[in-house]
Amino acid sequence: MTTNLIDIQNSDVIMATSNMAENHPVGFQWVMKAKERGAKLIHVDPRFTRTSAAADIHVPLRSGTNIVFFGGLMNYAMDKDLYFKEYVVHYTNASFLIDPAFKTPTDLGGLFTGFDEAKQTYDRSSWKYQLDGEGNPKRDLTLKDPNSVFQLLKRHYSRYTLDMVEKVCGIPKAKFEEVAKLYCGTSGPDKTGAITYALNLTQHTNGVENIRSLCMLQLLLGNVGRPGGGVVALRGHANVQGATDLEVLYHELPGYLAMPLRDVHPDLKTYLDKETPKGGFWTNKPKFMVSLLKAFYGDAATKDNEFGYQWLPKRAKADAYSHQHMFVDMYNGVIKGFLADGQNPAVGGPNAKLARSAMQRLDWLVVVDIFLTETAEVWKAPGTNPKDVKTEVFFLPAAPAAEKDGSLTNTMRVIQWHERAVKPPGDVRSDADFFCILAHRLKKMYAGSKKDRDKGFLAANFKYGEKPDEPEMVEVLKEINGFATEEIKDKDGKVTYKKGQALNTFAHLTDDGATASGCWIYTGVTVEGADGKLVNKAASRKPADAKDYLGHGWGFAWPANRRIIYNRASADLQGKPWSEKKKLLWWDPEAPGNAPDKKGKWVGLDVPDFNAFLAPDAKGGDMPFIMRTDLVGAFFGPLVDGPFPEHYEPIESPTRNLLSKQQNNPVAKIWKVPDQKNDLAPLGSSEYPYVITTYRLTEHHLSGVMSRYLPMLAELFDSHFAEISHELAKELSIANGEMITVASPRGKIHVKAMVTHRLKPFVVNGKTVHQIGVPWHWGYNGIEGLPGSKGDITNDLSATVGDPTVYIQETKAFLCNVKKGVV
Amino acid sequence: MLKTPGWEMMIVVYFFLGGVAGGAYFTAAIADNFGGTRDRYVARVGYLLSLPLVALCGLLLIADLGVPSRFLNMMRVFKFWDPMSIGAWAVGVFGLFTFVSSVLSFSEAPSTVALRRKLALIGMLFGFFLASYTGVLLSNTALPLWSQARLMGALFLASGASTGMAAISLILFLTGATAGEGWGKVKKADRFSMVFELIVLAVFLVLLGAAAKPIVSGHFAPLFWGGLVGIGLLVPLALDVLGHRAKALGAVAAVLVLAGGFVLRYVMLMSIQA
Amino acid sequence: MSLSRRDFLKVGSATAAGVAVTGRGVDLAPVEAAATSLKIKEAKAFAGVCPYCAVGCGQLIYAKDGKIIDIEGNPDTPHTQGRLCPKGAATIELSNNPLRPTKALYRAAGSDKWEEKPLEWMYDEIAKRYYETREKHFIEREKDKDGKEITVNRLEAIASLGSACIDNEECYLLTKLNRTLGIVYHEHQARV
Amino acid sequence: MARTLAMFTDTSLCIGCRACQVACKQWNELGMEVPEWTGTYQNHAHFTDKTFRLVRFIEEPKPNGDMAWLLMSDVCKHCAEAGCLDACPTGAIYRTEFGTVDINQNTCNGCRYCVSSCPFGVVSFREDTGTARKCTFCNDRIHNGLGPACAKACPTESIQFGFRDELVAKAGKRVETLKAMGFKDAQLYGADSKGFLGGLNAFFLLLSKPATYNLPEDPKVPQRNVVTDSLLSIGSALIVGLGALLAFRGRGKGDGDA
Repeated sequence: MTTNLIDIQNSDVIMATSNMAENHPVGFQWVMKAKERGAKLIHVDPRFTRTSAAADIHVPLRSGTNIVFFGGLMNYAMDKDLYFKEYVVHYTNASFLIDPAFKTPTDLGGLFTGFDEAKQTYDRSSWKYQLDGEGNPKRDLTLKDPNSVFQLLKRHYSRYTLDMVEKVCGIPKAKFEEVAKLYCGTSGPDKTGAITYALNLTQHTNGVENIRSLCMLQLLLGNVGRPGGGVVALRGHANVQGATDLEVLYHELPGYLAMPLRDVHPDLKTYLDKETPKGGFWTNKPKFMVSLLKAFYGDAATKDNEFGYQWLPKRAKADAYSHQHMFVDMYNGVIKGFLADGQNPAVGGPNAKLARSAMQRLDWLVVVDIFLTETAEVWKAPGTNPKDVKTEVFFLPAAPAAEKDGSLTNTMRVIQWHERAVKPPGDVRSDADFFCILAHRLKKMYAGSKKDRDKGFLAANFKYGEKPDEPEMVEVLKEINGFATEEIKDKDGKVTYKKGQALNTFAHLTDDGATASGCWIYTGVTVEGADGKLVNKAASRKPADAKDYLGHGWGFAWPANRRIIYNRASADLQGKPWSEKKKLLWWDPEAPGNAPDKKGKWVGLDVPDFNAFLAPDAKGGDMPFIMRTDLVGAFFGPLVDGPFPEHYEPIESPTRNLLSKQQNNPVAKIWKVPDQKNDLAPLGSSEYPYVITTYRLTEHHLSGVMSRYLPMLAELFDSHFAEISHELAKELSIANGEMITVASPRGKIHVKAMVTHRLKPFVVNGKTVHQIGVPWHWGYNGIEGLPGSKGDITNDLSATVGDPTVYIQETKAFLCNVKKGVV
Repeated sequence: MLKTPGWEMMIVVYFFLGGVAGGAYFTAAIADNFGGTRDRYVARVGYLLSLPLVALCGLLLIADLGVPSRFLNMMRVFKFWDPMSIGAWAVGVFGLFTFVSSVLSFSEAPSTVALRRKLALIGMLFGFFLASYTGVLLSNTALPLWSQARLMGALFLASGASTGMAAISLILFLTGATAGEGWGKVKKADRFSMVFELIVLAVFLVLLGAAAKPIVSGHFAPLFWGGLVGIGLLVPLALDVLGHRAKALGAVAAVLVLAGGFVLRYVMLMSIQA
Repeated sequence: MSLSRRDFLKVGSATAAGVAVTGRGVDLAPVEAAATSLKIKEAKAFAGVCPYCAVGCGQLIYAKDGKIIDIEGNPDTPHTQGRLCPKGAATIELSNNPLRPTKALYRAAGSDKWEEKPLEWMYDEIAKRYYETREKHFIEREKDKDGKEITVNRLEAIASLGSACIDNEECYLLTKLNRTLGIVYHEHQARV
Repeated sequence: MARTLAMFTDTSLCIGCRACQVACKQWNELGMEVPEWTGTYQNHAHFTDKTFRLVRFIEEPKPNGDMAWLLMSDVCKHCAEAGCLDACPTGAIYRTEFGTVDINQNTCNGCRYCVSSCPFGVVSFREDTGTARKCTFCNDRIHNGLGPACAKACPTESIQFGFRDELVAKAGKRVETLKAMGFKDAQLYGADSKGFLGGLNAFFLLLSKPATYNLPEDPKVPQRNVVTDSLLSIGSALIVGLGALLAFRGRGKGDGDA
């Protein structure tokens, strides 16, 4: 997230689009504190949840129509002149001029310029700025030019009217207007608003555009980089942030560096040329990439062998290897062996039935987890005869956090160290131990191999500390942080780093192999103290106080312990806070500069996410968005499915798209899977008439591995259930607590019906649309003597379809049928 | 949502026997002190009957606690406004009186007789207490019906008297000791108690009004009206009148009264706990 | 670590035996109060982080004789103030839980049961599977879109999934292991 | 007697997360129980011998179609005039120097009189120990300078722990604020020490009338009628006694005479 949970208390209006009270209760205390101060809470959610219960306004909207909602708000803000003009003009690309050839869906019936019907992709050559002589983007600070981003944006969202919002989202006009007035009121110097999101926005075939649309709204109202503002991304796992930073992801390398593509990145030079932008902080990318290669391959990585670049695997194409690709390819026999470490795809992933069938076709499966998950026992799945499953399964019991040292990065980018309180019991080992042990066994087997392809692996070090098979976690963190691979001297020949010394900042990384860093954004988390000992800042535990409400002494936030990123935007062009009420960072012309003869420095309540000594009047001194090539926030941001978010209906939808003739995201990913494993319900299907959304509960965790096996949590719900409205229950004469069958073209589940007033049917384009909600925590394993700890797998209903940019599935909005009883 | 204590059969029996014991002893005490010498037998029967019954009461009370030794915890404190606390003490004290009285009842030595009579007058008070405190205990909980029943103690006492007397008369009949005028006196006293019990019951219901629902309607109603009011009070009264000369009928009446007394405790306890 | 000062409330005379005011009535025997000794008093407190959602609540893990006896919030944590949600409050059952397997298990092809196996055996067998699969299916060179053969050093036959539930250091080691082996199916929960 | 401690549960801040319920269970090692279908998220339907903190979920659709989901973390009220304490025949239920009510498991004899004497249905009988159980106000924690486990865990400070006088003052202000914000039914429950049961040491701020939350409007001390009931019993004793006396007096004519 751009901000920090603590800072939410400074918001004037919080718009929760996620179910924050239920999924992040402890973070929600800051929302409650803001409310006690008089702030308003708006909750946008198809269901009335525990968050709605705490909200001033609950806005039920039909799942999958978020872009219409945010588009409607942007339209309202621009139409009523409620946007933060100065911020928008100077801190965003609103004033930039776009290639006249570029056209939006307003003109092209739901498509952007350059759609290739045959290839189902966009030719994006016209999605670009007009450049001046020096190759800099042309700007019109009056925002009047019809080709300016602002005018295009205005025209694009002019179709997202109050009526359209009511028709598509099912939000009564009056209610939407109330919300629009309230939230657009956070524009300007004196007020700020924060928007929270989670998987309610991401799990769609236009997930990325959903997020963009709320970011754009925040830019429009000047709510990014300012106290009480920001985009509050609420992540679901203890370390989903860290696992992403360290890129346990197919498409990138640690620190958000692209994973090489065969056809684009044949060698390191081409890679760096293609991947390094002309402007912004990413111009340092070569230093990050080379340092990463040094961290991987150590001394074997040299200038002459492209620092081992060729040892890295190259992807055959961009459209491959993601989670959903994985299980389709597994089902098709491409994948023979599979390691499931702390993840339970038999329950947790989309189209879980396909995932289970796919795993049952493996030669071997290794599961590392705390409990015997449904994945480990996939050969025991209902309707499976173990004899037919020829997969060898290896289960290794894993240790929970309390039984090992290590660090976790929370949703605020704060890296926090946890200590091992007790030794794991019996043969339980940490995941780290396993990875290193496996590496060492493989090294033995590959020892002496002359093959080029094995050299990289043989060069990679997996020994941290004295005991090879029991790695010292601090040593690993030091490698992630980065260290000098040789003595480093400054220009005066003074030694700045001795060989092996931890680096203090990513500013010191080099592209000549003198530094190694496993993840550049983490640099600074471990530094060498005055006594020459390693200081682990992730383990620092200084409470916050009146002088430092953001608690910089607690853990270490990447990058460089900045708690609110883009915080230069909290000051105006001249570097003064927009208002006294909303001060965070400002330019102090009297403060000592970065040289004895220089003066002036950015100071305030946070570490500047900016060059601390770059004066507001210097070049780029008034451009806060340093991670972007053009240093400004982007309204116009070319993704594979368009530079502006445009509404398309979910792949399975009860209604036609009222905004254009383009029903679905034209470039959405829909997998073809054999054996009817991924059938889809047609538009307005009579067989599957109801919208279904899946969700989580406070008392359970994800696929339930860390809750269904814990009596204290598992006993809090009687059984798996589906929430349905009284209206639908009446139509189908279903009583509260009665067993029902929920079916989709992929599968069906049997659950208890929880009939509630918290769900209401929507009126979409004049037609009543019922929506049901089903939590997805249950599976076929659990606690004996606690029947409710087991239940059918909700994800058996969802489909293998994905967002075109990140391939995330669409589990928040699809179609189902509901029948009384077990049928 | 209030919780019921789960006092079931064991306690029902305890409440019932406590009533019989108390009733029998006080009847004996009256007979001993105010009756003629020919009523001595009635007195002895009363004393000898109350002894095993109160002993049984103690056992039931202890058994209901699960761990017998826990009964001693009750002896750690004496809370004179707490029916449960003094009740526990009373069972013990009354037990002693029944024992002594029983022993003394075998002697006719004037001195002993004098002592026995005096003791009985004191023990009688505990007898009354044992018969009625169980009602007061119920009427001082937070539960509906019980907490609204101001006359629960009075009702249990009346029932204790009638059942105690019925028990004595039954033994007289079984031991063929109905020739003496004792039989008639007991019967007379019993009739009086029953009539009184009927009156108390009527007032009890009137005072309860709607709160009486659990006993006067619902599936406990037949037992209440039929078992207690009918078979337990009206029928025996009728029989006594008819059976003016046929003592067998009187004995049958006694049995019915005892049954009625049991039904009363059963209905009161179970109707809101079942 | 001592009990947090923020936790501490001066509650006056905290005597072990509560004064027994047993309502109306006299108390024949002195009524000793219920246990007032604190089970975590002799325990050592370790700094923990809640392993559930990504708020990352600071925890205090109280351990005694190699056993965790209590886990509660760390009041010093700036963004949580020592609060926990039900999952965080139940963390102790991740460690102290009879359902938790403490032996490595192997299930043979087509078998309907688990077999307990020594760790050494498991590690050797798993390494063997990795080795054999890699040797059999490794793609060293491949033609690019223009038909030019280039080095790709890719292994598609082994996939790796997870995890957002393991530590940063572990994520890094896993990434390093998978990537240096050539594995490209390399994913975790962030994708779903 | 030390200064009275209290828990103030402000339902206007409750998000129904049930952290209190689990934290209580964890600290007091209460053990697993099989849940029941209550039609909503609530479990269990009532306090049990293994659930001392219970979060109630009450759906209240408003006339205008809007929803209100009243969430409340319920607990033993630690009444100033406690029915359970008065009822206890062994002195196992006692009042601590902090004003809280606790049950000494060593001296409880399992008679269950307290169970039937709680106006809130809090006290529960535990079969395996054969004793009465209820919230102890984390007696071990408060005697060691710690707050109750539930109050410590509560993410939104809906459960506050402190000195009663201070909390009551705070609660009063909170009600005013809420009323000003338009919660016209906002009210305190059990805060007034001159009110019912002499005030509750675990008192509440409610957003609707007590009945909505399953709470009695005006709970009473069960033992209030002992005297009346006893006198009535004595009265009837005199009457039956008189009856018997008349029957036996002197050589009264009996059926025996032929």
